[in-house]
Amino acid sequence: MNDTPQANPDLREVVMAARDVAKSYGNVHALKGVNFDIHRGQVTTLFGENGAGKSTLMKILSGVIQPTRGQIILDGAPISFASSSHAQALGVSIIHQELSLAPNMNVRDNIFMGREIRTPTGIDYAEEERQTRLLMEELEEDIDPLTPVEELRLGQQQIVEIARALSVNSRILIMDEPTSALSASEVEVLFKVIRDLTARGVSIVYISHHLEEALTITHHAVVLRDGTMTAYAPRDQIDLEWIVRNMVGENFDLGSPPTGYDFGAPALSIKDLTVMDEGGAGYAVVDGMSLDIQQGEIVCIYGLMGAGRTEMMETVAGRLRQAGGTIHLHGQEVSHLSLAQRIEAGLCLVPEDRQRDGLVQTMSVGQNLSLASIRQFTRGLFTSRKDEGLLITDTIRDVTVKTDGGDAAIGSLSGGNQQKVVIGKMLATHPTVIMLDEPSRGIDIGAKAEVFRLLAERARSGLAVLYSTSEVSECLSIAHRIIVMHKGRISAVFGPDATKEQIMAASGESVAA
Amino acid sequence: EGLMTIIVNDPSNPYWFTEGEVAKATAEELGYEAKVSAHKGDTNTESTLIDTAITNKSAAIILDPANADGSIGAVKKAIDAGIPVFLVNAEINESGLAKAQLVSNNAQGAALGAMHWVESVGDAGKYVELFGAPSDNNAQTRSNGYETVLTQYPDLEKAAMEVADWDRTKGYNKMQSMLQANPDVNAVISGNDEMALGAIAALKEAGKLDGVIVGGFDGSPDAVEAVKSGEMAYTVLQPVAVFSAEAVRQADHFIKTGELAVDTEKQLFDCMIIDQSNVANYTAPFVLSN
Amino acid sequence: MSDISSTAKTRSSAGRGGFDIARLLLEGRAFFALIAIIVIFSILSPYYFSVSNFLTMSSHVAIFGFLAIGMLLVILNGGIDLSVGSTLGLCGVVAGWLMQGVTIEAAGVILYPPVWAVVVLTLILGAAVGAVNGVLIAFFKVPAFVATLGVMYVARGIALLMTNGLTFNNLAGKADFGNTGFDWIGFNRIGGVPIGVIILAVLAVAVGLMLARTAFGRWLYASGGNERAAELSGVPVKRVQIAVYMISGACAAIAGLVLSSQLTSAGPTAGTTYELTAIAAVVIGGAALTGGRGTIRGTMLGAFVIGFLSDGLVIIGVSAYWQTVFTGAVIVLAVLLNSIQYKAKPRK
Amino acid sequence: MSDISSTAKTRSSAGRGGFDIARLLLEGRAFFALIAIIVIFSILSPYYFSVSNFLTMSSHVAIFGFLAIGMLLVILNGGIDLSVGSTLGLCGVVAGWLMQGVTIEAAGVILYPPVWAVVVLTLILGAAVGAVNGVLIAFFKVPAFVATLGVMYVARGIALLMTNGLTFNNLAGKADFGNTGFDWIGFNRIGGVPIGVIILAVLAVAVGLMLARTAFGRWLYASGGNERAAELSGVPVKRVQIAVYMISGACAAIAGLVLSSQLTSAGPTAGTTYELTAIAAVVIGGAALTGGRGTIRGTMLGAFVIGFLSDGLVIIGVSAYWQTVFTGAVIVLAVLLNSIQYKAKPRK
Ligand SMILES: Nc1ncnc2c1ncn2[C@@H]1O[C@H](COP(=O)(O)OP(=O)(O)OP(=O)(O)O)[C@@H](O)[C@H]1O
Ligand SMILES: Nc1ncnc2c1ncn2[C@@H]1O[C@H](COP(=O)(O)OP(=O)(O)OP(=O)(O)O)[C@@H](O)[C@H]1O
Ligand SMILES: [Mg+2]
Ligand SMILES: [Mg+2]
Repeated sequence: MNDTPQANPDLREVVMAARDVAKSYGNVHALKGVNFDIHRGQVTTLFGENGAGKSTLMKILSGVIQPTRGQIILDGAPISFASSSHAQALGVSIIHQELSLAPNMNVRDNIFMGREIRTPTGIDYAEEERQTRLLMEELEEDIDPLTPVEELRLGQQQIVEIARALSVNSRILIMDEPTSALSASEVEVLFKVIRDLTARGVSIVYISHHLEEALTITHHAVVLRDGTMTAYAPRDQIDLEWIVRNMVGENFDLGSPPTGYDFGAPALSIKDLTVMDEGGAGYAVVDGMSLDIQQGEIVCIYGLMGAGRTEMMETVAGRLRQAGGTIHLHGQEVSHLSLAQRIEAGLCLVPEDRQRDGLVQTMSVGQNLSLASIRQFTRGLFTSRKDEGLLITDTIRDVTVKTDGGDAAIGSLSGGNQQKVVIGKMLATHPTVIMLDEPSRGIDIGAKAEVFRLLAERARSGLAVLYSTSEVSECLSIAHRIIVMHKGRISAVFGPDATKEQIMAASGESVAA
Repeated sequence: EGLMTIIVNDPSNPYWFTEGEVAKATAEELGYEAKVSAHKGDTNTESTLIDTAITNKSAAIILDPANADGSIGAVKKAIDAGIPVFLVNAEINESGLAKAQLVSNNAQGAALGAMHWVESVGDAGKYVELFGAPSDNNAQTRSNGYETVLTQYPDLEKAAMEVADWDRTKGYNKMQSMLQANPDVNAVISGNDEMALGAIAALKEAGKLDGVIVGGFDGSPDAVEAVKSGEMAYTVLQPVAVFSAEAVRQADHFIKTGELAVDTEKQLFDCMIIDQSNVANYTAPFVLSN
Repeated sequence: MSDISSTAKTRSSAGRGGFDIARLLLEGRAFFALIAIIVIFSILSPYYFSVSNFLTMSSHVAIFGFLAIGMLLVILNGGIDLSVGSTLGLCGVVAGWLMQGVTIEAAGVILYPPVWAVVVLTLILGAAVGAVNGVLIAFFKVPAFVATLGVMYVARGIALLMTNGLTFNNLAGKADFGNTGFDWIGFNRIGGVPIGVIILAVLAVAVGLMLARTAFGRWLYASGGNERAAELSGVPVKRVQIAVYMISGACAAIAGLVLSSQLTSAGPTAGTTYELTAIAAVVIGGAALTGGRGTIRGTMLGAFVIGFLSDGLVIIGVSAYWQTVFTGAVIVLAVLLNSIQYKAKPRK
Repeated sequence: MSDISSTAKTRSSAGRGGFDIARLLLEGRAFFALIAIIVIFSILSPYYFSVSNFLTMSSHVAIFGFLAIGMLLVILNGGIDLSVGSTLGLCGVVAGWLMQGVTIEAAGVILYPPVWAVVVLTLILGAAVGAVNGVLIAFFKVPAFVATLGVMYVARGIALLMTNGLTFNNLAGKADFGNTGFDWIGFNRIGGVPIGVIILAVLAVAVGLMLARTAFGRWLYASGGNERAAELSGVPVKRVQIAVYMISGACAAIAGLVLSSQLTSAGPTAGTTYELTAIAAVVIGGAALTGGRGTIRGTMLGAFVIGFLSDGLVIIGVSAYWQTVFTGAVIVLAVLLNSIQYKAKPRK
């Protein structure tokens, strides 16, 4: 694949490097003196648990934040970036982990935001639009440049974010979890683009929690742990097991379906559920779907983006209105109940987009965790601080949130830990049926295993679990049953012994690789 | 007969409300259609209202000007459009524009009030004054009138003066604050009734109303009530009902004959005292019948 | 992107139990502003620093304090309520109208409701005006600024129409009709403290408890911080929103009752522009207009800062124009201090 | 206006070129409201429907229109500017003061600046007041509502202090001093159209072009939509913010100049509460107070809806109290229509 020397990389190959870079937020030492090299025309992947400091390092390398200590070296000379646009001017651009688009503007204007193509008579919209179209073609995405970004689904927004970074023509492109919302085929396209870029001499830094996926394109692997670099190796010396061992210290797998008990009575029965498109375009995003889940059963829904999984779950949870069909929870019709009443009845949803739907940024970690279960610690008129504290510490332990405690601001957690807070919040309501929409988005392999283990354990005591995922390997872990959705309908049902190929074929995905 | 446009200051104050209502009633009595609108002290709104009066092809405009200087332009505009303007209640600082300016004699009223006030207070004491909105000429006129009389009594000590913008709540708050600094005041003289009523409430709250003389200005129904109940010593009645009716009659005369009923442009209407002795004659808002 | 948002600020404020220096300093700042005001005016005027003056000033603060408490809840919930001043005026007028006796045509009698009934009816009216705001905002998705702006005009117009611009004057009631006692709120004192101030203190403590210790309080903060997330966590977001505006309306009604009791009269223009003062008090008290952040303690401090400042300016005899300038400058300065504090924190 | 602008609401608005019904209806709504107002009042009064009345009403609209244009930019940028009314007053007063002649003590002369200099100085003053807002907001992170509220008080106080509450009267200038011509703006007409209306049209087109065609326009929408994203993309967010408030201040100065020229006098209380009308115009015109959404066309329609409504009410002789009620109701109704439209839209 390449011939990079392993121990002491050839300095001529290094276009950019971090030397002893450290970053502290008050008492939190996000980075504790890291050395990091970026090689010309190659992909360097950064692995690490949630909160290891990956995003922090990338923000430093792209001028978004300044390090508290250490040096950045660009083309052999030390440099200090004043801002992200300064870094961009010097050829370093970044795709942020969290989307940074202006929802009110269209795709074209987002891509050229801050870098408008100007002519004496104003902006050259035609040229901008032409370039946007080219980018979309390159990314094989059918998005009109004039569509407002807020009308795109998450994955498409991520594509826009990628297109924006590509449009800069940088020498160094940093991608912080660019694929967390992308489908397998979109990831394939992205990888093709990455290969083109590296062939042209562009250096890529790549971060992903999809380890296998990342291994297919990387040239170098770097592992961060607790703000220090714990391992480095070129591609030919590593495998999945090496990464996982260096990341979390031991080997993990995502578990297997819990066995040794019988499923109980039907917990959730969905019959002929139909949901119309909210835009009033008149098509059904969920189209007469029926599904039964028993107590103790774990069901996975696989599907491409736009298959309607989110709509289905949000409807069952009570957020969207159903156009037809019935929903029974433990034999009781719940269609007429409000969202709050359904939670009370034991049915809850962990939403897909944690920033928008999951977290209250103005509240602490603890208050977020206890938000959905206030009744549990309300005694008479008032809440009991003691009981609330207990609930919070228990939940933090159960879902292994890495935090200084319940009082920490939610914004100080790393992305993955924030995701765990969202899951923990709903588990704390003691549901009998839990739906998780892409629960593994952005969380590390260890945490993923942890979450799945937790779900499997709760299932054993009767919890019915329905989760969606866009990664086939996650389907093949703890699920007793795998359902594939396609255009609002169930297109296939598999047992735990299905193969990846079967599942992907049923989803309508072209099986690549 | 045509439309008579009546523009008053702010009908949320009973004084101007009466001004508008009396003018309207008189105009309708004389066979005109009458429309009352209000500029609330804003010269821009006033100018807008004049424009609409022109649009409506009014036969005459009865205007309570918003500002002695600021309303001149608006009056000019109406004159240029060929509509006679009769000013009531307040003056503008330019003569020869309006057909007539009918105002109560604020200086006379203030002097009258101050003299009556001295009668009640005696020629020694410590008092505070509540001052109206400084953007209104009448505030200064009245204050000057008080000043002229009261400075003749060297033993009357003016402990403080506060601007309370003609407003009752402000009068209340400012009176309370002044009482803090001057707990021993024994008289209050106020630029209008609203502020005086605020002061009375403040004095009541402090338990000091007994023995403190409060004098008002305007002759509003509320003040008359207070005079009746003995809380306010007196109020100076502005003959607003008289001059606003008179303005309409003069306008009517001018429309019908093309001549002015009264030659002098500035016509002053004397104010009257309302106190315990004649309060029973107060038959309608701002009307003292004899 | 915004995950990290500005939240770091609250890091310390959640500190339950233990002694927390950052928090002390943070809230101390508004407190120091108040101390500064008291010290400066005490030096400038011999009359400022006295128990009786403080009590008088506090009873002036009370009117704004009621409005500010309601406003705080609305702002915490991510909204704004421009209609409180008008609601105050309308409620005062209706209370005055009820005290004058209600003529029932059909029966040919005049009904004189007792004072407690007047108080209850007025509070219901205030809450009803708030409910209109709440429904417009929660169900019809009219932005709070606009809905309450419209209601502000409409309520003021109705108050004017009801009274024809006149002021209801005789609120003391008549012993014959058994409806005396209305002026008790405005005139009496318990242990030397004006009733208005006592009501304010009770209300502040009650709302403080509600915010800190009840599910409703938590819901209010949550839906102010992130409405969608709150909804998905089972918070009845719309009901909370409506309730919040109803409470704000009821607070305005209380203010209207206390004010007209103090003045023993009720005019339709009472409370004009008071909404701005109430908002200023809330913001000086450290609440964020974006919702989710703020405390009752801060709001009370904010109200006292504004009230003690403006009364102080009157007592030392600063001209009305300078009072305007100072008020504006202090509002900005007080909030500026907040921002400087925030700036020193780790960047978002 | 620009494609982004009113925008996103209509998926179909992306349809480039072709005739776009959804968009037409959307913008039509404010337009229909205006048509409805014109039709109703034309039926009720024989004088309403005439060219001369429309021109008169338009010149009334102009004052609010200037403020609304500045306000639109501020609101697009995610802020709000409560100080425009005061800035209008202050600028008018300063223009008046300059027209009276400036006494220079040292030289012992009175300087009569020519009218163009007065206009330029006044615009600079307006922009400077805006810059104060902008700096407080962009650099000191004071929330826009509070910063502009404070500046509102301070500017009003200064205007009052400058004039002692009095009004400058003689703005026509004197031929001897070579400073005549100030009343040209307010009194003259070009082709029958008042100068104020022409200035408004020119300004609206210029700002419209700026929003649609310049990088500054894009930046403004971008930082209103997602400030952090804009900053990360290299948009000079702070500079844009300051510029926006400066433009708003300058617009208020234009309004002050036109107004005092129309009235040939300048009073320190001019423009009180006009900020609310300006905000209402912007919101009726479909802009979102959360920023990033709105068009100049909508704002102009909003200003005309308000202006034509209030003039119409006066022409048919509705009482002042009812005018207040109607104004509030129309503001809410107009925005209600917008919201109903939004509700049917796809979730963001
Ligand atoms: N603004 C901040 N204030 C305080 N602590 C912070 C802040 N930003 C990050 N941290 C802390 O720094 C550490 C590293 O965070 P970072 O976002 O770099 O993690 P990451 O490796 O990208 O994790 P993930 O895979 O979950 O995205 C975490 O412990 C986080 O809590
Ligand atoms: N038949 C269709 N025609 C056009 N657009 C569709 C159709 N079905 C779905 N969509 C669009 O796709 C969106 C659904 O995407 P969404 O991401 O919510 O689905 P999902 O199955 O939950 O995907 P994922 O969870 O994997 O992101 C809808 O908002 C809708 O606009
Ligand atoms: Mg990260
Ligand atoms: Mg989904």
